[in-house]
Amino acid sequence: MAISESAPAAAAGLSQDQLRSMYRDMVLGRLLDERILVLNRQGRAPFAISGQGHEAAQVGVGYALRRDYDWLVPYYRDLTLVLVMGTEPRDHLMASLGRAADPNSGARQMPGHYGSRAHSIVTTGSPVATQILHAVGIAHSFKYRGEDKVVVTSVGEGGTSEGDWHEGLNWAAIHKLPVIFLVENNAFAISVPQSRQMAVAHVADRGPAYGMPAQTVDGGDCLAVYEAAKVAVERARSGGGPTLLEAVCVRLQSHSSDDDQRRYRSPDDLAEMRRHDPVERFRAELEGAGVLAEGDADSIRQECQRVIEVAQEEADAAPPPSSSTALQHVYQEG
Amino acid sequence: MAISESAPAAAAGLSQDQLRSMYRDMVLGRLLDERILVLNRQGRAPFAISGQGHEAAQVGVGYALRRDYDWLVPYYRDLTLVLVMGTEPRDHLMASLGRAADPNSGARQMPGHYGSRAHSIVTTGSPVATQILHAVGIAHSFKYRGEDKVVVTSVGEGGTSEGDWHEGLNWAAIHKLPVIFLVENNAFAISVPQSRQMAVAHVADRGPAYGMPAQTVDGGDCLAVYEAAKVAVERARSGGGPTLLEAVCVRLQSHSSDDDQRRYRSPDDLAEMRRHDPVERFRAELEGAGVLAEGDADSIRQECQRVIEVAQEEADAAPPPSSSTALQHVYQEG
Amino acid sequence: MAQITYVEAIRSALEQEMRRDDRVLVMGEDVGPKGGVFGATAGLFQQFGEDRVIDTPLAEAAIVGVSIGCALAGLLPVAEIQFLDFIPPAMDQIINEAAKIRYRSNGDWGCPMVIRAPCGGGVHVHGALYHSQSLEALFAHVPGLKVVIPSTPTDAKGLLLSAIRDPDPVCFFEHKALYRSLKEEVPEEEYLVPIGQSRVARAGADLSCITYGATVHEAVAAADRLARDGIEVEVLDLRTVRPLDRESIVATARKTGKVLVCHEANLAVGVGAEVAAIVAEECFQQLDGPVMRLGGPEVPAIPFAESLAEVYCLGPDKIEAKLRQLAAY
Amino acid sequence: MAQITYVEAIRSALEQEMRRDDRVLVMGEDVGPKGGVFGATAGLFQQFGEDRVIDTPLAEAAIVGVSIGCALAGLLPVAEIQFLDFIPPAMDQIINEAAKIRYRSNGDWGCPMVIRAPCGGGVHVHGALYHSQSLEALFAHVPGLKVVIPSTPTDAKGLLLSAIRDPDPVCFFEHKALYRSLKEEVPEEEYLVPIGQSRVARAGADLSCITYGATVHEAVAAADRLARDGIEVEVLDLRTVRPLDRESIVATARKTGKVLVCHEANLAVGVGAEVAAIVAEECFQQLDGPVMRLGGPEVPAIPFAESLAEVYCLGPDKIEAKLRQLAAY
Ligand SMILES: Cc1ncc(C[n+]2csc(CCOP(=O)(O)OP(=O)(O)O)c2C)c(N)n1
Ligand SMILES: Cc1ncc(C[n+]2csc(CCOP(=O)(O)OP(=O)(O)O)c2C)c(N)n1
Ligand SMILES: [Mg+2]
Ligand SMILES: [Mg+2]
Repeated sequence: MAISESAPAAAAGLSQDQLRSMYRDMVLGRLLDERILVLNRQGRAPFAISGQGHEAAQVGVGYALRRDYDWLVPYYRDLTLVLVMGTEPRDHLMASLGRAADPNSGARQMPGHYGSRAHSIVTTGSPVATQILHAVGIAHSFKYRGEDKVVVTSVGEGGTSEGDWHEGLNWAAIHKLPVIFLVENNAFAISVPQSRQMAVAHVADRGPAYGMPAQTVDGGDCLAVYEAAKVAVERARSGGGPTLLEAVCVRLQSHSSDDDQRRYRSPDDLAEMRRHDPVERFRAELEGAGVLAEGDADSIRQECQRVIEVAQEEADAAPPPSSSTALQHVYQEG
Repeated sequence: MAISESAPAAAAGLSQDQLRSMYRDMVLGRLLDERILVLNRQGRAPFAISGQGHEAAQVGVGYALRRDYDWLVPYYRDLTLVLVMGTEPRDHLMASLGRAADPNSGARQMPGHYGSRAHSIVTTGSPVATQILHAVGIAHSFKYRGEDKVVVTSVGEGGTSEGDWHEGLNWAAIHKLPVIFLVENNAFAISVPQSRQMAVAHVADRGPAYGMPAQTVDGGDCLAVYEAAKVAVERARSGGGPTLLEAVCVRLQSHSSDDDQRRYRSPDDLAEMRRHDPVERFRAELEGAGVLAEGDADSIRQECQRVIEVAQEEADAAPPPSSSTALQHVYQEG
Repeated sequence: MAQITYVEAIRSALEQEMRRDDRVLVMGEDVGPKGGVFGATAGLFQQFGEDRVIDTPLAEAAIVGVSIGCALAGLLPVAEIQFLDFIPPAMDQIINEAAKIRYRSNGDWGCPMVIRAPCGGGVHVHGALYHSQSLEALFAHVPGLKVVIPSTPTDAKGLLLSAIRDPDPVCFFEHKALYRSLKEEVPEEEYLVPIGQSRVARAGADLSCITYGATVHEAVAAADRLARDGIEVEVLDLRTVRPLDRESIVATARKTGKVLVCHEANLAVGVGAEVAAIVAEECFQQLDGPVMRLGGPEVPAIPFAESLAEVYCLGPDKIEAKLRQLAAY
Repeated sequence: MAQITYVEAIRSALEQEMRRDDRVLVMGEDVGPKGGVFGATAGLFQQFGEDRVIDTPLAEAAIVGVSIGCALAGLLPVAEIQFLDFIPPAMDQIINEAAKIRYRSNGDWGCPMVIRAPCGGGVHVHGALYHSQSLEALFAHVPGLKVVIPSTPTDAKGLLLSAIRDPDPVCFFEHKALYRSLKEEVPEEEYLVPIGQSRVARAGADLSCITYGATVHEAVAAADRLARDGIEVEVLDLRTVRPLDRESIVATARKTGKVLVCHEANLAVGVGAEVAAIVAEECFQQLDGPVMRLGGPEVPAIPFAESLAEVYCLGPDKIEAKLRQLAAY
């Protein structure tokens, strides 16, 4: 789906304000991601994992959800998505710098392990694909209580090789649960290309195995993802059961700050991929459609940069967790 | 596939002798199975698990393999299949009675846990679906060494819900390994009906998820299974990769001697199922086609009964394992 | 008060708590119309319906993982793993997820759930290698979990009620040999047995035998035999193997000065090693003899044939012999 | 002899054994063109090709389960689990399958395979809760497995060669902090360090410190500090935590009469508990003080922030303090 020039705002039922807001969130996610990588290169953040290239998919899905109502069980590339769901740049800078005020984990986990009860973002660990089953249980609870909430859980295409993924999709389909399985397919699991991960062209080819509607969508096309996610959310909310939604993304950065993708990807491959920057693409699209006027993109960028500056100042000044808290919260206290 | 009356032997490229032999193995499996249940009811065998209703599928698959060449990684219902692969009724009666001479495990495991290096039947434990991955590794080894051997592994439809199953099929498809995944679908995992196990009608619906050829076949039709298995074996042997073969079976007995299926299945369901006894069906088919003459079925039955009598006499007389062996074979000795 | 068995006590705890609190769900393989392979959920499906008593696919990681999700979303799931031997596929969900959720979220999230599983074997259980294991050590090692192993019908009910109301994940392991082998007067009304508190199963001043689960009864039988010779053995039933009741362990060890720790599980790096290590560290000055242990030998699990199984299993004879050895020290 | 690091020693063992025996395969996530996330398989893909150095799908149960199949069919697989923290999904394949194959088949089948995994963390490793765990206790409890944790480049190579040639499944855990932090002269030619034999990392007559893995170096550092005050600590590097070198444990304990056991893993029901229990049982008459233990506290794993991580980790200071406490006893 692209915005037709004549009626851009009407496309997908989104207002011009909403479209600009979507673009703004993409830019915020991108700039924050870049900032975190800088902190890592400066030696201040010991570890960073980037979601660059996944922003359009994440904004598309996030805007299809009801914020502070629907739930998210994310994975480590979902910086932009957890921003859309209500977290702040400050939260993530606190995490990167290992500050006590990191709301995800109080600096107990590496950055990129999102979680916020306040925003219905479920705490996540590192083992790939375990979260799939949690989302199924959450969806089960919604159905049990007769709530019309929806839960989205995301994972990379690599994670679909794990047994947990299979067990989760199967269960959700049997019980027609209100859950959306988002697969952000960037064609690599660290260095392992898709061809060594599966013998099918699309993860969505696996939907019919569970009797589950499935769709592959261009993850660089924000509005296409939004449309597909809306259909899935509507299906889930109205009792129609789960959906497998595959968004084909690019991984613009290396797997993490501990990786260098030039060691296993060709320069041509990397150059080709860079031509698919989703943030640039959305900007061009919105400008072409007149949703963004001249200078709008720049001022959005500046506004986001300012937010990040302020957040970083706060994070810089914030203290690390006190050693005295290290033994807390193993079991419920008090 | 059914045998046409005019040319029964030619059907499936099987000689009349082979067809009789197939029937004989089915009868042997059935009678041995019945004998084991009797031993259990007499209180002599503490545990028994029955394969009644699965015999046609097992004979069909077994005859598509090269005995003492191809490998089998079976599951607990495969009594008839392991007989086809070369084990003897005596072996299984030794296991049922917990004799030292049980070649599967030296009476360390419950009966029904088949294994025989001599016959390339891989040792099996109880956790459902773990064996799938072993078969994939075995197939990997065949391919690695350039051997044209094939491995079959079997599991119930219930086992396909386990993560190991998913991980195994995915891996085999990626590497086009010479393995056949036989699913003996009897519609129940103990008491849980298929509708609570998966949201698809056929396990074979899952083949495309892995990019794997898949087929559902009537597991009560011995020759149809044989045909399908032959195609799969030929594909595997010639480098064409794995196949998912689903044989729809009936579970004529309760899950095990510890279960009573009348507690969760209706009398109608049970009665309807009993009309699908595969041994009876094959006898009728072969008699109709003139492959079995009058009296043949009876004399085959008597011959099998004699084999079982002799085996039981041996097993009755055999000693239990000596206590002194209990601590052996934890690690390689000597 | 009615005389009920251990499995009836489990069933009654589940039923009472489900009636009291509609956040409580039961899920597992065959827990529905069949009522579980040991009958622990018998009748619950008929009483509470398929929304609360869920026959799951054959997938242990899913049983635990989906239960975690339910717990995160405010329900109180009681997951049944059909045999403890089949819990390893769910290990990642248990030790990397359930056990770490509170800590990793700095207390933002919690994971109140119970994982029930029948454990243990023995010469008359015939479960063999894969239907007899006692794997509690794997969980007792893991901070974030609680691990409960009741030895009587009364404790089974009271501890299960405590487990369901506990705000953190509780592993609740039930010895198969106890399910129907002993009856006891058990209060019909609800009552809680606190997690983390041991129980003196038999008082005595000469030796301590620290144990749990089905072995408690074997230890008491052995102790009764020593009593005929005037040797009084105190049998401590741990009831909870994580967190251990350190105080009571130390108290009995200091009192008697001679400790035997025993359990059915494999000895090496087992719960008994932890108990022995605590005693060795905290009671050095009071010990009158080496801390002894008795447990499963160095084989993977209990074999099928009785002649082999009895080599593995303890039983009163072996415990008695060891206690006499310690008494004579 | 060249000065090489621990990770180079691992790599060199793999390469030599693959050259020597074409049944040896390597499989795991990112072990191919990338050469593993820590470089332990660097260059092997280029040298031996994709049939012997297999980039697997992201599926740990499969990595172990397929390796078991390879072992059953006559190959000698070396499976890499990317971080020990991610081994739990493979637990069923390891403890219910690999560990039991020989026993359950009465010796008819065997399962020669190695499972390699980087373990451990610490204030400068920054792996946090899920890239720092020391889970060896879970495997050390299980008969049928061998569990090796080398502390030096020399041992890493010699033990890995032994592990690959061992007829039974070997868990081989490599501490991340050691990978590049120390260099040593390591023989270029092949040599075997036997599994199951400990090593005296530092001789001494006053106290024993029994440990393994990266903690060995911290213990030696602590011991050196005590030596300045004339207290000589014997540091025993276990090298193998299953089977334990019982004889050497007992020997050092009897010699010094005072034992501290320490490891980075969580303390409760850990390997240290087993060592302490052995000492308590077998050296009662020679002990001059309580058997002490030092290990990971009651939290699920090592946190990210340094201020929190240092509460978890040992380090020479904490070991020194505990040794002095024991010395003063
Ligand atoms: C169970 C488990 N195994 C291995 C890892 C190490 N690991 C972290 S991310 C990753 C690759 C994931 O690839 P994919 O699912 O495609 O997601 P992407 O990173 O490409 O977004 C691996 C192997 C892990 N975190 N968990
Ligand atoms: C991992 C694991 N979980 C549970 C069990 C207990 N169990 C044994 S057989 C079985 C049902 C298997 O059903 P299916 O796979 O359909 O095979 P069938 O028995 O119907 O042939 C269950 C739940 C087990 N053996 N292993
Ligand atoms: Mg990916
Ligand atoms: Mg079935």
